[in-house]
Amino acid sequence: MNALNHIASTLAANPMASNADLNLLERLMLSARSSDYAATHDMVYMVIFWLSVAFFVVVMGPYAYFIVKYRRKPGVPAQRSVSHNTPLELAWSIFPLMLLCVLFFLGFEVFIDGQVAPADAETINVHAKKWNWSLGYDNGALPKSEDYVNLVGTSVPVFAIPAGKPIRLVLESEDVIHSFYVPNFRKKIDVFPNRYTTMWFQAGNAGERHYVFCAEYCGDQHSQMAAMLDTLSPEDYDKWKTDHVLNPKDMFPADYGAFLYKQQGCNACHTVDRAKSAGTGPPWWGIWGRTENIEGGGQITVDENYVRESIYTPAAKIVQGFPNQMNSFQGLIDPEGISAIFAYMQTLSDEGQAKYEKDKAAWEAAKKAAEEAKAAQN
Amino acid sequence: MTTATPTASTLPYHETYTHQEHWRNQEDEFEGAKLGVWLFLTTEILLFSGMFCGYAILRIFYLEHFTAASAHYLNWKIGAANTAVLLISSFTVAMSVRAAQLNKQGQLIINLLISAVCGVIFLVVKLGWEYYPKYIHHELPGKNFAYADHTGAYIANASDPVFLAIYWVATAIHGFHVLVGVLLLLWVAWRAGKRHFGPKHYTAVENVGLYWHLVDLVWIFLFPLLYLV
Amino acid sequence: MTTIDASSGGVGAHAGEHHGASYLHRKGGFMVTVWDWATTIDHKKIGVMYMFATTFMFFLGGMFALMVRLELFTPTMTNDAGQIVGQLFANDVYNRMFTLHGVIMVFLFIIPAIPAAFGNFLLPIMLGAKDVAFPRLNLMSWYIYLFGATLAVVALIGGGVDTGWTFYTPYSITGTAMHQQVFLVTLAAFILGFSSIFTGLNFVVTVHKLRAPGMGWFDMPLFVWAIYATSLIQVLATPVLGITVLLLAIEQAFHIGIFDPALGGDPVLYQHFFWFYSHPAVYIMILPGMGIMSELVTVHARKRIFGYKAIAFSSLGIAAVSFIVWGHHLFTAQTAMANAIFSALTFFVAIPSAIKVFNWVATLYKSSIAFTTPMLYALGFMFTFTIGGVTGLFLATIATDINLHDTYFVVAHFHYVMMGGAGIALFGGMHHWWPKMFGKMYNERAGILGFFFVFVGFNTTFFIQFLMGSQGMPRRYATYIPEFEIYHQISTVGSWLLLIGFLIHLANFTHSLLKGPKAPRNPWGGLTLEWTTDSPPIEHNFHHEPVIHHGPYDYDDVVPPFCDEKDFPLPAPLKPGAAKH
Amino acid sequence: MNAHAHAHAHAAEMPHEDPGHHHIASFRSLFAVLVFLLIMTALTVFTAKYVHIGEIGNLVLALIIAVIKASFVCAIFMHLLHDKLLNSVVLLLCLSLVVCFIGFTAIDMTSRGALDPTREHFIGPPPVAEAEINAAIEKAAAEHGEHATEHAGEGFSEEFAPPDQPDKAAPEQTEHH
Repeated sequence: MNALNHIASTLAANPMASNADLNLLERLMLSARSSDYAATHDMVYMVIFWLSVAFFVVVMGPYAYFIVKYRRKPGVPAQRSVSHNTPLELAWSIFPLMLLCVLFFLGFEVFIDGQVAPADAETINVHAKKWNWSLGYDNGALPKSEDYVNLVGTSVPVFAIPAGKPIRLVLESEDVIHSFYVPNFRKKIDVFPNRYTTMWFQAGNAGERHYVFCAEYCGDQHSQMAAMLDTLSPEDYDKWKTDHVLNPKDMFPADYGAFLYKQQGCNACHTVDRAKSAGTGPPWWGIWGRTENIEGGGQITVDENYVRESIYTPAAKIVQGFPNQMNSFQGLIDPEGISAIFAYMQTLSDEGQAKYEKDKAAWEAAKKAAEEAKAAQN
Repeated sequence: MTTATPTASTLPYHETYTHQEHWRNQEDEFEGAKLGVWLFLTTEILLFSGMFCGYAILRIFYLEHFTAASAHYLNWKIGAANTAVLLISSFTVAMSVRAAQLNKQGQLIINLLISAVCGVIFLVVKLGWEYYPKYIHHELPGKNFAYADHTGAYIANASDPVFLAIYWVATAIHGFHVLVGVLLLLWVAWRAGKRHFGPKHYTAVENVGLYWHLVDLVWIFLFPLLYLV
Repeated sequence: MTTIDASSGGVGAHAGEHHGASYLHRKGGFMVTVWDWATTIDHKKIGVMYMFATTFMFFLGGMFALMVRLELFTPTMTNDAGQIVGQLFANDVYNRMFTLHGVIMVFLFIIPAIPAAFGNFLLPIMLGAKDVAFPRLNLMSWYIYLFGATLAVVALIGGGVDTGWTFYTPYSITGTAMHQQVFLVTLAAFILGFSSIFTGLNFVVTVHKLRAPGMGWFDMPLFVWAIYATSLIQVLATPVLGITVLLLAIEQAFHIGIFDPALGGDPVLYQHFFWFYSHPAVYIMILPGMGIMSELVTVHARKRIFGYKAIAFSSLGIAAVSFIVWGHHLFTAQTAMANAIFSALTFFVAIPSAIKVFNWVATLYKSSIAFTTPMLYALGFMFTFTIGGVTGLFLATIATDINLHDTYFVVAHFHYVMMGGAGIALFGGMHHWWPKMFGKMYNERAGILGFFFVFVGFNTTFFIQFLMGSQGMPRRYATYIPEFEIYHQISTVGSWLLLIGFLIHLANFTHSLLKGPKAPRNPWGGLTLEWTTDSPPIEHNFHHEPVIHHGPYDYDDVVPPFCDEKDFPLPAPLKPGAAKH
Repeated sequence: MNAHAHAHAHAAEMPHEDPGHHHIASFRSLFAVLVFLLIMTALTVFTAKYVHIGEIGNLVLALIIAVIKASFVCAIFMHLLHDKLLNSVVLLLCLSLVVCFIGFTAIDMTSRGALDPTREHFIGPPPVAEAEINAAIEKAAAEHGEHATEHAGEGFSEEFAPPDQPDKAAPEQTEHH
């Protein structure tokens, strides 16, 4: 039996979340169950499943029997039989209808109490942008660079959520329709550019990590638009929120640039690996100072002005061979962020890496010295 | 005054017309053609239902803005005049069907021509007095909306381009259907001139008449919804 | 009274000398034949032209499906060196492929295939008429279809579209989707809509006005009932697609703000417009398949259909209910009130389909089943369509649909109903009426071999997707998390089996066209009117106007035309006092 | 439907007689309908301009008058009264679908805020666009001073990002480029 269990668990999606309490059949069909709503949903799912199996057997049983019994034998005619039987026909119309009404009320009832968030739920604003999710906590906490996980060909942010406390999401999109889908919570809601939508969930036990997918087709990197939710105990969650409040002042510019590279979703299209693998946008390795020829003729060298212009109005100059798909980051990255991105870009070459180590070390030393001086003062 | 029995060659076309060979008789063919046209009219009604649904939903979003926009941008007098023109043309088309049934060839052609002329008047009034001035003042839908009322009496609100979008698209599609109706009426009038239609055979007059009445029906709904309310 | 005379040739009559030439008879050299076919108003020629065109479109759309499945064989991952591996096509190319797979299969194959190809060919003959009500309009809708199809292919060559076959705004009208051929494809959909409307209109008038004398509404074959219900939906639903696509094209060209949220419109409004047509459209796809099913089951089981009126009225029932349930495509976009209403109404759609399946299974009771290729397809249809219907329950209940919406569960459900339903019924119908349409038999063993490949391949490809979908694998993904790799690999292998099955059928039919043996006039012993005329039928279908003497499925009392008593024995006649059923 | 032969086999071909008695509308009835329609048009204009019973009230009143006018056109001008019932059934089927289409869509659109008020909040153009429109108006008024005939259509800025915070009232200033 445990062989079957083993196969089922390898087949189960998202092994990072425990699906201990799922039986074998559920493990084959459903991903991990990580909230009370998910439990009620699975109950409805299994009711429909067993109803379907029963319906299938009721129909396919006689079907198989008739096929075997009434095979055509040469010279033997088909026997006469009744060609319509009103009571039977009424029965197999009314009875399924009653079953379906039960299904409707079951499904609707579970759906409705999954719709309205409890009053004490903490609100998080979800901002969907072409091809990345960003959760806005009330104190502006953001995942750090090292909180990004390598998944589906890009690096994906990991956000924190408290275990056992209801969370109410208020979702809005910046460009097209997306859809915030967490399989482990069995919840999904579309995200629109012209009106807010809401969804709430209450994560079960701490320590699990849940996928977040985009379920409404939204263009090129639709499959790369994922995120992860880390369930922390309420205390860890508060601690996570406080120490993830970034202020760029005390970060080394190139590191802040690297953080913005991931947080603003540049990683979805611009790769930074040494092999310059293809992406929707030009690869950034060795980009600083490179001359690129522009769509429609002309050449530019990559410098501060070109990068700033491409961030605010990407369609102005497009590098040849790349589609004009970049959204404007107008109002999303402040000038300090822009200069941090310049610093990060400059580190993306062999000599750049060497210079980055040297400068970083110097900056660290200077910072430590400044702190000792301040400590010594008071 | 009995004349020699008219030989087949001298009889007008509508007397000698026989139904197409895959039909069983004349009556079936006439009824079949009418049913076909009625089905086509339902597709036209459903086409315009898309416009009415768009109007209804966007009106739900911007209730008062639409009333203000309609009062400001549209001149109901022109709308009322156009409605009257279309109603009269509907009447003359019904008269032309009656004339065909009573074999009054003269009346048939006159009525068809009056209807076609009314259709043309409708189009001219729409293009001249409504579309062109709006085009000049940039009261266009969506992005190319740049209206600026010099007298400052009317503060445009953000949903005006949406109202104008519904106005322009609905009346343009309706105008196109009026144009097609006028061409059909002229085609039927030309055939009537060649004595194609008579009590035994007036299918084309009947069906073009039905199409024209539908165009009038749609305008009966468009006029109050866009111009008045 | 068991007179068999169907007044055209009769049993064993002078079969050799038939004064009319078959409709396939070439009237002259190559150019004359081409001109004859290009300007024909004969419903049979138009039906055959539609069949070849839609089969070509099926293989074109299928080729895209295979490429989509190939790309999904391996997930795209960044290896430790930071390089992206496992990507056959760039995301953008993948998006175009699944969009074109959708557009071609929906607008160019499955909506026109059964109604236009088989409906055009068989409806007039089954009604005993010489042709459809408006033959010239029929030819015009063929050319409209051709024009729309070329527009779609031109858009495809020009780079194709990456918005999904649903063209949801605002993605389809902003960003890079703008200058790709979205305008061209929406125009093609607009034009193809008219071809569908005119075909439906033609059939409704034909059924009302051109039935043979003596053929009441309940003497018509059930295939005609299904085509009648389909034509009603085509006439009443397609115009809304026309206005939706027209508004989308205008929205693109002039940026008016009806659907574009940035200019004040609302994308959910577009979804309502689109699905008001597209849900009835999925019933345009399945109803003709059900019509073919009723014919196949009765002829090859040689048994009167069980519950004729139930099946006839359930076709109309499906047509009626199909117009008020479109909201179940918007469960995650709508408000709770609309969800409740649409979920409740959606359950009413399940009843007529269930009734049909019960009646087909009941028809097999005390029958005599011959396992010919068409019958195998009919039995396969019952299996796959039951699974398709049953999984629809998961998607009609709101709670489960919120989890399953836009996942591979939905992909599996609609492939089970469209491919496993209409597709398999179409191949069964092709084999069933091939001798009648072309006068040539196909090779039975090759047909059965092809069936097994198709059936096994289909179930491997799509059943595994149910499991993947309910575990949360979203739809339209170019890559996926590694946990789903095994599922995708099984599904891709299944798609190769499907390909082999279709190639076997293609070879079987081409061989039969070129060197197939001459087909008898009634190879399966059917009782409907198309089996009373020659195969291939003569220009005007019948030598003399057929008069109806027996119902379409009276196998207990009538020996089928052109068949002798030995092969088709009749059961013992009723004892005088027995109850008349 | 069962096996016995159909006793009442129709005669193969109905004798070729007058193609059925088609109803011919009298001049008086047609003219009366025309006059009635013109009066109703005048009525609807009058009620719209002078009778104020609220937004919805006026809308419903105008629709009722339009439906009355439409039914007269259908019944008499389009001979539906004297035609086969099938044509009327086709028309009613179509109208019921139109009502279904608009009705169900309206149900979704009007019940947006029912369960959760945030879903009612409309991020769309109203709050932001007003600033653009007023800016365009001042600019146009200024240019009007120098009798500029043609002014470039800059009523709307190219794209306006929705405000970041749901409750931030002041519209965000987007630079014009």
